[in-house]
Amino acid sequence: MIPAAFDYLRPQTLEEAVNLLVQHGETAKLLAGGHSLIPALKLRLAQPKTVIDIGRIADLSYIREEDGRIAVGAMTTHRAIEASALLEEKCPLLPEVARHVGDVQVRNRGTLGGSLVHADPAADWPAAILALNAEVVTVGPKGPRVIAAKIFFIDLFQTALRPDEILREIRVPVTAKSVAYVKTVQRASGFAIAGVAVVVKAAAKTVSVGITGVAAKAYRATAVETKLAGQPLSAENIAAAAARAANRIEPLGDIHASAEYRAHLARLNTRRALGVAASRA
Amino acid sequence: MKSAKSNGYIGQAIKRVEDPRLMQGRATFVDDLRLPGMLHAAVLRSPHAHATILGLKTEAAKALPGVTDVFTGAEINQACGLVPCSASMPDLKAPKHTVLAGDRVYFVGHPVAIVVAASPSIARDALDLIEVDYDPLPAVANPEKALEKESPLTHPDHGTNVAFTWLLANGDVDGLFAQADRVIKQRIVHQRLTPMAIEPRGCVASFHAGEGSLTLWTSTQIPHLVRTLLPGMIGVAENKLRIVTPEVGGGFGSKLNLYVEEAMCSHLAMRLGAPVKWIEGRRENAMATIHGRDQIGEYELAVKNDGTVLAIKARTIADLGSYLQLLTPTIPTLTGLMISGCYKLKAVRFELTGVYTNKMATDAYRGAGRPEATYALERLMDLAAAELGLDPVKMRLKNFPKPGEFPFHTVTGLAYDSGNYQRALKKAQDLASWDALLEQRDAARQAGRLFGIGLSTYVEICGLGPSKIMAAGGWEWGCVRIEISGKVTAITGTTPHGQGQETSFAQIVGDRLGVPMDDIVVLRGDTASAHFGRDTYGSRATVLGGTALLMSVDKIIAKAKILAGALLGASAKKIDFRGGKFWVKGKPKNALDWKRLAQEAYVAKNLPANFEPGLEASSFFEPKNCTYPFGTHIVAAEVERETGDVTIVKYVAVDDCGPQVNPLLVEGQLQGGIAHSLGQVLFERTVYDGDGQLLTGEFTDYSMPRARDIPEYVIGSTVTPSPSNPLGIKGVGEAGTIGANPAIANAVMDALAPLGIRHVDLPLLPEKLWRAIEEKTAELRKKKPRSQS
Amino acid sequence: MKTSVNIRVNGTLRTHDVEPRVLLVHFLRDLCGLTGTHVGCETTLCGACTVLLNGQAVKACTILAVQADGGEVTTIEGLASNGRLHPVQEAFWECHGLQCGFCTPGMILASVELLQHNPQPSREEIAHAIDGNLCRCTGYSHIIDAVQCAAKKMAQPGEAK
Amino acid sequence: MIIEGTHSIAAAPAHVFDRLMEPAVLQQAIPGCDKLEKTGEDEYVAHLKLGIGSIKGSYSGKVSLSDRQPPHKFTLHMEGKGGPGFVKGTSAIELTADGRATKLHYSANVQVGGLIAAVGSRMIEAAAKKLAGEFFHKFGAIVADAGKQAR
Repeated sequence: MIPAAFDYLRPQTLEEAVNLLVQHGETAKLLAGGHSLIPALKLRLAQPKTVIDIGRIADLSYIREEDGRIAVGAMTTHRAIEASALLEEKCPLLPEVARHVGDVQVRNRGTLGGSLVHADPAADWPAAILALNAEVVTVGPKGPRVIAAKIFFIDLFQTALRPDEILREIRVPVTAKSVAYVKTVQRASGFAIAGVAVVVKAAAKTVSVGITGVAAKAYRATAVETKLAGQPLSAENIAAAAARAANRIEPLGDIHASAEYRAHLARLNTRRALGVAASRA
Repeated sequence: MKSAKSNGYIGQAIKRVEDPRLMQGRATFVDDLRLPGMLHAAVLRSPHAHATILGLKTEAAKALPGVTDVFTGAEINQACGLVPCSASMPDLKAPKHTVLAGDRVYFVGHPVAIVVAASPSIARDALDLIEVDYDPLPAVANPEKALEKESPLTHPDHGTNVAFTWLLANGDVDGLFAQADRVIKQRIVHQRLTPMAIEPRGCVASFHAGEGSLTLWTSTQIPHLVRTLLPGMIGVAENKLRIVTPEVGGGFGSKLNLYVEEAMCSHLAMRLGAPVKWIEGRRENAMATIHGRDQIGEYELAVKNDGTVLAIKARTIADLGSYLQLLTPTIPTLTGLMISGCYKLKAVRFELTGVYTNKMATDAYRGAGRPEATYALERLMDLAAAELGLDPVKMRLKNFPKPGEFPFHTVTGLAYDSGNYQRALKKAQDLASWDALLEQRDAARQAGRLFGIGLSTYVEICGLGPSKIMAAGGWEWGCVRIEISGKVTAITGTTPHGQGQETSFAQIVGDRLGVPMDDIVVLRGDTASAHFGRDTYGSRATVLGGTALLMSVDKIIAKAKILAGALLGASAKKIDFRGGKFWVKGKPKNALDWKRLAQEAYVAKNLPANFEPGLEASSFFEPKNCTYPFGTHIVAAEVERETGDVTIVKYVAVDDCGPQVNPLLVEGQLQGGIAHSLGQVLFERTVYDGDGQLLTGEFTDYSMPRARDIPEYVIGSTVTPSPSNPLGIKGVGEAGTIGANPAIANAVMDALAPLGIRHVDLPLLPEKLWRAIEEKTAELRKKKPRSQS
Repeated sequence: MKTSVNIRVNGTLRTHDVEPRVLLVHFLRDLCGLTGTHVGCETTLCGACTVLLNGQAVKACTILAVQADGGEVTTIEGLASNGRLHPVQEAFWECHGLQCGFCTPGMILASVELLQHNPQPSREEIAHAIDGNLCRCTGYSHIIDAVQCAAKKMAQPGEAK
Repeated sequence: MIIEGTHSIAAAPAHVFDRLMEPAVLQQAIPGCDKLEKTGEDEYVAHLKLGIGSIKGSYSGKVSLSDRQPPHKFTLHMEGKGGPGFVKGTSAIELTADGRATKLHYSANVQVGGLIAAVGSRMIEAAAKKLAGEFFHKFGAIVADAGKQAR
């Protein structure tokens, strides 16, 4: 319950934060909302020498429309996303997923950027970020970088973010209402056993499917997407496609769900999410 | 809601007097105590399920600034003595339970060293500096494997993992099984559970060197038993020991124990000359506070084709964990005592084997042995009804004793003092709209849904208990004092920790004395004021503690009548008493109240001859029998075919706990108890892997009910007073837990019955149900390939 | 290396030098002496430490005191005003929404936040709002009753919102 | 817990087998290994700094080999302990020729204890696979690189 001692730095600007990160290297951890880091600190699973708190940096918490896309600041809380009228109108998948993250108290403090960078394989956001084909904007000593969601999640707790980079913004496209997130919750922790986020583009006759909780990292269910491309979203087509939701995936097994059950839930929740999203088209 | 101003308190849903302080953050839990010069302890625990300690280096920890000292088993075990266990089976093999491990650890969480430091954070930092060289040994976590010949031994010097055997046998079991038309067999598993009170344990010990007296504040259900037992460990005389339980944040049996940390902090407070505080973390709580249940039984029920049950047999293994806490071996014997339930069985044979494994000790957890009995029996009743093609309700009714048959002597040797099982069952059916519920099930099944109805008819053994059946006294004590001002102080030997007896006891006392509740204070949980007590567990506090207070009130009233008579010029026999006033029969206008009598009693100028000053009385209540609350729970549940998720559609509970002192509190106890069973049936379980590692060591992995899991309840009651105490009350703390378990499980199994699924072991996790459904659906598909649409 | 932290707690400015590792819950309990905020777990799951930070319900065990520097905190001790219980406290009392009382401060503050933005919550909405708070005594049913009762009280004219 | 995996390494089994016996190569390939010292025939002590995300810890432990049947198989034993807990495992490693490459199959019985078992059970399997994957990936690269240089 008591973290090991650490030094605390509170930069005022992103530039300053990047410099501190370069200076302290691997011995430092960035603190955003703290809802992934602080639990690890309390258990002493994480014992960084230095904690760099980016919570006071101006203008990292926002949701705004820019050039036909929605930009969400990395420090935007889950709660702000849940409550955003702009997102409800222009990218309703984000508020829908936000409602599944943790609990009210966690949503009030935890941030989108913090969650993505932590890359917990059972967190909710990666499913949505993948399904939306979002872009992740980082800043580092060499300046900004834009990373596509599909290459952002590398492995268990591992992202494409370099050690000296800070995630600054998440950009998502404007979508129709035909989106959905269906999650089977690990009831003790609130994380996903299988969470499936779906975006249906009715006009283009394509779907995109992001799945979290099932494997060591969140993934795009490309086999599902390919099968449905150009097809009408009939119940039969959806069922046939959803059956591929765990293809070529190595599902995790633990005391809460075996690998087999996880794969089943991936397929089932994919079918259900597609059905819900299609009904919203 | 009635106002607390009027008299006639018993039976009223009065809001609790405890609440204002608890709701405003003004209550004092152990962790809220701050004593001058207080030091903070932290305990280093084994990460191994079984290992030899080859070396222990504490120098670096001792050198950390702010660390007072670090102690290992070699430095403290001699001074602290062994942790007591109350059980006394003749063949019981008990390991020496020292406060810290010696040269061997035998469960994950086994305390290895204790640090004392100036602050909690320094104490925590110091733990990381202690080096322990463990040589891992083979461990056994499965009690059935522990009985196999080649199993690793939890205690090698015992030469076996068997801790004890126990047999309850009565009647011609073999003869009745031979006469049976059918024998219903089922293996019944009660998974291990972790009580998880939201407040972990904790204690503060302070030694007064001048007086040689020690005060221990501890989050316990049993300060009086701690005061009885602790002297044997730390060498402070009982009369130099004061145990205080401030607010206790939930117990459920897990705080019905004397734990090593209480002894160590007490010892160290003396040794170091400063108060020592220890507060348990959640992970420590999960691994080193007792667990509950963990029984596996092979059950057999002998029945006739008409539904008459004849006899029951069980061969049961109880996983005790690696050592014995206070009641560890006793708990599973309660399963045996209650295994005949509400039914007129003619014979029983309950064979119990207690087994050691490399896990935390089990002990009393809400219901403590009785939910195990009720669940096993009520599952068997449903299985029997299904096999015989009988209505489960009629089958139960057929085997109940009739209301006129009480006291009913069970085949297990108990005498149920009162009961009317038929009435509770009928009432529950009425509240559940039984016929409509059956129609709802038919309609759901026709639509292809998995919808089931389950019931349990249960009886508990509560109000524990007569001293003859208890290890250290089953009486209870209470004291009532009319103060000089006329205010009333009631002191109970029970130790409420959420049950609300500051309120219900004030109701009992206020009612009888005719004094407003606002003028009554109920003291509890401090051995300096509550001189005697046997504390709170086994749904006993209101039954026994309430009666002890009532007896004291009656003594005071009798005494006050003498005084009133003297003051009014009449004999005590001529004095009437009602509503807090005393008057000579026929002259109510000239009445004396408590205030006046108290002044006279203590100022003591006008006392009659041979009349002792004061208005105080204390009483020990020794019950002649336990109480036997009973009831019926009816549950409707639906299982989602594709996921195995269970939804509780309807929940009806009818409990007969006798007359209710405060129906609001009764309802709270029932709802809370049901939630524990809902957890056990649907998802709670303590998981150790095959090597004895605890995998449910935090709330991240131990699933407990949250608000979203709770159905809306329909709660009713019947009132069959117990003849065993003057109030007729029976206790309600465990009723929900005992009644709910089989009702929920039976409902889920009924939902799956059309698929041919007979039984699934608890907890009924979605994955298990999904697998069972998939398997049976595949079989059905094979049998009639065309019927599937 | 200690850092000076200023937090307005229940209307009073509290300034203490703390190690950066000190959690808000320990700042409140150990330095401010406000022990109504409880610690029930170490994994941000029980909610017993719930307080309002700048008006929002948060878990004080998962916030460093330095993060709350400059903020305003309401703890359970600050909820009643002028000796008058908050309507949520009143309702918990009337509906028997607490037994041991350990989870209660967090449960009440989570409910207060819910009612700030949803004055008439359904039972499902209440359950959702207290999903981050564990209670092992009550079985939640009376807590949900209490929040609905509080909503009614707060809808009456003249009640504190 | 049993963890299994198969990796392809671009070198012949005999070469792969030999390189797996070299402490310097092992140290390079083992994730986070900053020390690997030979203490006896087929016995080593190791020190590792392992990090998966923010969950980092230092481990010290022993590694030993047995059942050596070059170039087909051997058994690897390891045990390590550190702040977050301890790890103990035995892995059977089999090498088979696959054209000009080697197919390496491992099947490990891993026991994890302490804090990581208590709070990280959902991650352990994935983490172990990830670390094994990293090891064989790196090892494969080293072996292949050396092969290129030799040519």
